[in-house]
Amino acid sequence: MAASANVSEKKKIAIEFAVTYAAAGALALACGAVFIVAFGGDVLVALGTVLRSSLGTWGGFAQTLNKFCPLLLASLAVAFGMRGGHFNIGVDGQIYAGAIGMTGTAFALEGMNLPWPVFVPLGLLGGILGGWFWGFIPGILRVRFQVSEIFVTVMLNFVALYLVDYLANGPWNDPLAGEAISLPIPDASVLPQVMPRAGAHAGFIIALAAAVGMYFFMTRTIAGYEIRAVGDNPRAARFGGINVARVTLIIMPTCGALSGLAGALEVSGFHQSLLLGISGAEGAPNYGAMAILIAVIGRNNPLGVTIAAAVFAVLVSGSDSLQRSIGLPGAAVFVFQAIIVLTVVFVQARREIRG
Amino acid sequence: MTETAAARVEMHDVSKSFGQVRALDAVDFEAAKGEIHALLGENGAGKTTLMNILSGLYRMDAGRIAVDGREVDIGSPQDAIAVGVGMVHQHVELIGNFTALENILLGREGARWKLDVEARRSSVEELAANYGLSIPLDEQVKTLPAGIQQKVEILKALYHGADILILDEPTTMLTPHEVDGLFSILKSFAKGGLTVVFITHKIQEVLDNCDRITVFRGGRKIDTIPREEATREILVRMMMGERGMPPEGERPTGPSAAREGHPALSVRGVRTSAKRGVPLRDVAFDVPRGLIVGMAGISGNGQKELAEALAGLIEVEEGEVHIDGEDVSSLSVAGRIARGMSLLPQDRIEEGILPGLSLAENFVLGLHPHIFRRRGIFEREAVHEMGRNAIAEFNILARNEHVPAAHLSGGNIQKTIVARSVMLAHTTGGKVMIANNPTRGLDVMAASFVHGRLRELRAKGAGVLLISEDLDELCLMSDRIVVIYAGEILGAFDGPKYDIYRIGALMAGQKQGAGS
Amino acid sequence: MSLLFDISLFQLTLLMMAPLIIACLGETIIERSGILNVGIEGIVTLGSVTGFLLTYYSGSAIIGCIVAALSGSVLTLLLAYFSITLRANQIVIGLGIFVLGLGISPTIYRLAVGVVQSIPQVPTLKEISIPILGSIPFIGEIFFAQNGLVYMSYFLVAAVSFFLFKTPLGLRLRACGENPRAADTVGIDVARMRYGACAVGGLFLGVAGAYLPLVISGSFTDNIVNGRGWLALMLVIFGRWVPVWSFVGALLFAYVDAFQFKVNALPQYAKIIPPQFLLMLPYVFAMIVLVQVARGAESPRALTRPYDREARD
Amino acid sequence: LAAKAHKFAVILPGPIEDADYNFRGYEVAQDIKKRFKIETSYSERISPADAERVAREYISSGFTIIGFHGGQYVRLVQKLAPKFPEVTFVMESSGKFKVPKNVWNIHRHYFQAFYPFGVLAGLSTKTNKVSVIAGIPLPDFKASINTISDALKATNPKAELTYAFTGNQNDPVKARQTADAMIANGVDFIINMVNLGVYGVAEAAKKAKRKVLVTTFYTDKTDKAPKHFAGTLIIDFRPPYRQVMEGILKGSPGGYVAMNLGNGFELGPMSNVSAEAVKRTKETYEKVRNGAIKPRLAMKKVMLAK
Ligand SMILES: Nc1ncnc2c1ncn2[C@@H]1O[C@H](COP(=O)(O)OP(=O)(O)OP(=O)(O)O)[C@@H](O)[C@H]1O
Ligand SMILES: Nc1ncnc2c1ncn2[C@@H]1O[C@H](COP(=O)(O)OP(=O)(O)OP(=O)(O)O)[C@@H](O)[C@H]1O
Ligand SMILES: [Mg+2]
Ligand SMILES: [Mg+2]
Repeated sequence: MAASANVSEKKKIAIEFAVTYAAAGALALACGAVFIVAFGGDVLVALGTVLRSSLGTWGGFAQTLNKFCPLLLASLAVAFGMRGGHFNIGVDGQIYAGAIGMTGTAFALEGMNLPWPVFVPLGLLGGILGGWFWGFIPGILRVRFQVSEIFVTVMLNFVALYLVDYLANGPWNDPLAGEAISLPIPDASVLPQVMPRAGAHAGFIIALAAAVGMYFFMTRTIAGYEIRAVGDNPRAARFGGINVARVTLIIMPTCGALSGLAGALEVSGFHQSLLLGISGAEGAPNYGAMAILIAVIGRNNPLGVTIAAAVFAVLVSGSDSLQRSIGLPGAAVFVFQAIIVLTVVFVQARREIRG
Repeated sequence: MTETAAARVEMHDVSKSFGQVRALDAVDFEAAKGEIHALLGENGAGKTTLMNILSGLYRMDAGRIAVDGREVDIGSPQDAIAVGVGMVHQHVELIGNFTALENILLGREGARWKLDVEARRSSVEELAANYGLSIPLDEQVKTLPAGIQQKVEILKALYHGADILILDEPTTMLTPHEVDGLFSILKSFAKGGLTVVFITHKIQEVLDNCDRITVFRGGRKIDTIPREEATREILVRMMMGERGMPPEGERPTGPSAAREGHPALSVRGVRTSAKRGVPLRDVAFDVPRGLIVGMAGISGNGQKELAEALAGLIEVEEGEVHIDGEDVSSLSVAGRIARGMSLLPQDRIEEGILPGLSLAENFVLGLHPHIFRRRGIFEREAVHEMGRNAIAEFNILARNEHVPAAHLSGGNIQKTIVARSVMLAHTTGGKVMIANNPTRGLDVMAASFVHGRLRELRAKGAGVLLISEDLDELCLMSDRIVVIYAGEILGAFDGPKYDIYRIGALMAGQKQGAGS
Repeated sequence: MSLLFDISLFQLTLLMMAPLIIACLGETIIERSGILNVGIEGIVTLGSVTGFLLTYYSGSAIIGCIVAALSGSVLTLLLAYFSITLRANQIVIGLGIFVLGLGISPTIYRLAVGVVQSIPQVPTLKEISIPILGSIPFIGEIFFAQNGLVYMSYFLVAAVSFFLFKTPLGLRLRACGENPRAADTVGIDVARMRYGACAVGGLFLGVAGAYLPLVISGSFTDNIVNGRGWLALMLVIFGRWVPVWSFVGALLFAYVDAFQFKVNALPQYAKIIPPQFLLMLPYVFAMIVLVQVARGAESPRALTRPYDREARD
Repeated sequence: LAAKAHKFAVILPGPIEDADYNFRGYEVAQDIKKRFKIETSYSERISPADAERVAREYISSGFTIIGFHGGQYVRLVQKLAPKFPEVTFVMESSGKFKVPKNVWNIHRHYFQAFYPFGVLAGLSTKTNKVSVIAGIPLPDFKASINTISDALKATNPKAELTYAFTGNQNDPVKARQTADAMIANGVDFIINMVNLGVYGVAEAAKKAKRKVLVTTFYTDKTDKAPKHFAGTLIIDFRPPYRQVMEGILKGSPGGYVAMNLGNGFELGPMSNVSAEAVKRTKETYEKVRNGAIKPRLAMKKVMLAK
């Protein structure tokens, strides 16, 4: 009885969800269209290129998948933290730490002639450890000194950035480039491509697996339950016998590990070297900020986050084509993205207020 | 008080729904100048909702309100204050890191540009002295015990010049002595021409102090009767309808019923640090198996610290805690739970529930290391089934086991944490139950149900430590009563019959009345 | 010793402290009312572009600052509308505003200036030596021979402290950030207080943005804010939502930053320490200090929580 | 002119309104359009993470020549080129090395171009303290600091060279802080290797109590601080790209272009310095250009002349 009631309730929620986002999408498109017209562009041409450049060609689709991979992992990292009551603004730093871990492992094992099925996982593990460590610092500081993880993660972003700057310009620098970029990692540490001609690497599969893994971990394991309990009300969790400090020391490093994996995959699958700008260009919203948006819009739920990350991947990879199709200035593309986020939130909030 | 007395406040045909829930259904209510008017009803009957409408916190869906015969539109607390309505809320609405004085002055600071708390101090002190409400004005409110916080709320309402004063269950946190004090204050208000509306679950208070009584059931008004026509039986029948009186539980038998063997709980010379709240000073007592030991004391005398020290939540500096003969002093909370201890926390919202998690997931908090067959796996079906059973067994008003716990009413949240600790006791062998004010805010029926469950645990041989500020409840339930004062056990009394006055004297710290 | 104490080091400290503390004060006002504004970086960027352009076109830095303040306020009010009226998630909205500010500022600049080979420039603000105080040796040179906005930042620290802790309105504002229902029940209009806080706090954010082109570089460039908005947000936490402590934090941070640049420019150290490690220093230092002094700082309790009178929380 | 209709696109890392590095890249697109009468396009603010996608998009919409404005794209070009043999890729690098057949490599000789500034600084400093400000310690900058130090020592043995990295090429605030610190250390001639950071450096010079001179690069910014700019290293990407275009039109799908003094790098106007300094700097420029002086190439580390 109750179970069937629950099923129909879930259906209702799903419909509600779909209606909200359909309405939000429509309004966002309308606002975006107004914006495009204001810049003297043709709306249909613009939207056509957004879709074509992100989904309509194999190359575009592959690049959207490549974008989806770090976005999803980074958003999972944020969602995981929020579920446990931690606000992780340090995704960028953790991505960099993961990229460093991957690159460092690849260089360290370079001479050993490892086959790729051994080398790639080892490299990714290096990245995961790098990110793990970058998450461990805020975790331990929060447990031992009650220092806000928001503060620490932001500070560590700056530190990680300079660390990459140091490595990419210093010990690992590729002298031919004349830029902040490392030598390429050995071929055997490069993640296999799933669409070699179109250029999609296998990272998105790993990211999807991580989403599924997180879903099961959160809902089907006692550790996941304890994390949710601590995130919901740490005091009550303590009264229920949960060791809050220990759980906290799982949460932040796990966030870091997920982001670190994102960074490692960016190196192993995409750039094949360490460079500044892995997590977004100067003066542009980077993965960290987008990951928080995605996590909240996806309600910190792995499924919701996966969908939201996919939509964002399309949006991000499609929208900068507006520069080329209708001559929007590069920065105006961010305005377009912001308008879409704000209209989605607008519709969602209006419905909730009324509902 | 007669029907012809001038109606100070009238509410007509007031309706209010929250989503699907119809909280009030065309209710009329009317209170006169100079009276103390009691509102009575089960948990969730709509009392708070009605008064929240009057005080501007909720907007009614339909209905009319008149003050002094003139229709008013109350759209915000500001409007309510303007017509003289002041309310002391069920859950205190204070600002934790402001001082008591700042809380009282807030919104009526008496200056435009420069805040001068000192200039107003004397008028607040005078007001406090007039009504016998002694409050440490310069303490941060969050450091004050709940009872004192409630007094701050009352003083705040008075300071804001309310002449229609609404109190929503103000006595749940007060000692009998303070309750008497409060009612004498309220009576003097009424004499001075104020209107007092008073919500409570304690029928005796109603009979002792109020002029008229309005009873609600399921969002409808049943009737308003003058005190002279009311008896306990009549009021309960009005509240419960055809369901009749709650069953009279068996009375305690006294310490003779204690079972053989180690005491269930043995507390030996426990001391805690002042950094953790009220320091405990050499607290020592036993809770034998098969007994309910009541702990009497005015709130804020170390009960909370003791409960937490026993559960392993705060560090014990000296002394030992034994469960069934085993020293558990160095064990974690989880370790003590595994050895049969079950704690029912005092603050259901802050310490009790996981508001965003489902009701079912709330029931298993603490049990979760013990109930699953496969290591590390959270078996959702089992959790849901437990949830369904608990909702039925403990009579919890909730749509199903999937709703977030936050959506439950206060009373039902209380039932949820009672259910959890009882289930925990059953799961882990149930050696010791520490119940901190388990029936706070529950209606008569629900309270009697909780009492039944505690007695059942006793019958099964568990030791129950019942901490309560309600002396009536303690006398009704305990085989033995120990009294705590300023972190120290001042005396112990064996039941089943108790001398309330001697206990009361000890609760106030007067040692000469020490008992057996 | 002269490495750690010299006049130019302290002068530079104050120069760099000012925009941080001005933004931090604005954010403090906003957060004290219960709204978390993570869009600060975007809002500050908007302030710097409008402040610069209006100064350039009008020739008056005062007009520039006023317009920057207003533009900061407008963008913050957009955040307020979403967080207060629509009760949307403040973090999402803040990030949306961040992206919007980051995008709209260079777009405005592009529309106003176009793609040119030589960018517009304004004269930076002059130092004003305060009579008498300015002639005190050492102290005077450091504190009282600065540009007008630095003096304004001293004044604002005092003014905001006074406002928050010594006025009835400040008490009410803090009440809204701690427990809005409690404030509501004594007749305080929570939404109005929060809108007010955003409007006023936004003025500060705009001015902090204008500071950068008007004092530091004389021109607007794309990356001029470069994370300083986030730093101001961190200083609010660092100062535990108390202006004076944030001021100390801003001074410390700016000092370590200036020190680091000084060391960076000295040949004897450049050989030993890679510059990136020096550049990290202020951030690492801030973390260490926070561990030592600001343990368990508590934010306003209602921060990020929308207030809905009829909802149970 | 062309048998085949070419389309040219260039990918830029930053905003084209910077009147600096990215503007110079944007100019290339404009120039090629005018000169070769073919369709051109540009994309600004493209981070390394997005460059591959944008390039593929251009390719799929029929662009035949894709330029990448910046060394960070070097590896990307080498990865993409074999996959799209029908397309010509143009990259900017710091070396001469083996590239796929369809890649044009523009080898930028920053280290040569900065050499004359060592002479200018050596003859203009009064305090004998000269500094270089750069943002990120890129190999090209390290190499350039090395050649500047050689030139400085050769010109004015008493002069001492220092340098600092601000961490960001385009942050005027950090640049200002660094320049202020240098000036406080006694420096009166700053050779500038930050892009938009330069405005912070110029302001620091304006505020200094002593006369401080500054150089710039990429575009001439003398009018922004007429009393403080000493000279400009004009860096213009149009000439090397023209060469590339001509090569392509002649039928070579790949090749090598040395971008050096006289070809893309040029000594701009000098001001606020003595006539002697101007003369000697110009002479040095000529000598470097015609190979009479061969500045040393050391990119890995800053190794100042003893
Ligand atoms: N803020 C709210 N949101 C949703 N529903 C509410 C809210 N407040 C009250 N209700 C609904 O109104 C009904 C009446 O609640 P109310 O608080 O008035 O009961 P009460 O009579 O005060 O009970 P108690 O004695 O436990 O305090 C509840 O059953 C609940 O369904
Ligand atoms: N935020 C909410 N959303 C939905 N329903 C709610 C919410 N808050 C309360 N309710 C509903 O309100 C009812 C109870 O409200 P309320 O807390 O006033 O009850 P109560 O019995 O008066 O509690 P107490 O015993 O503390 O007085 C519940 O049945 C619950 O379904
Ligand atoms: Mg109630
Ligand atoms: Mg209630």
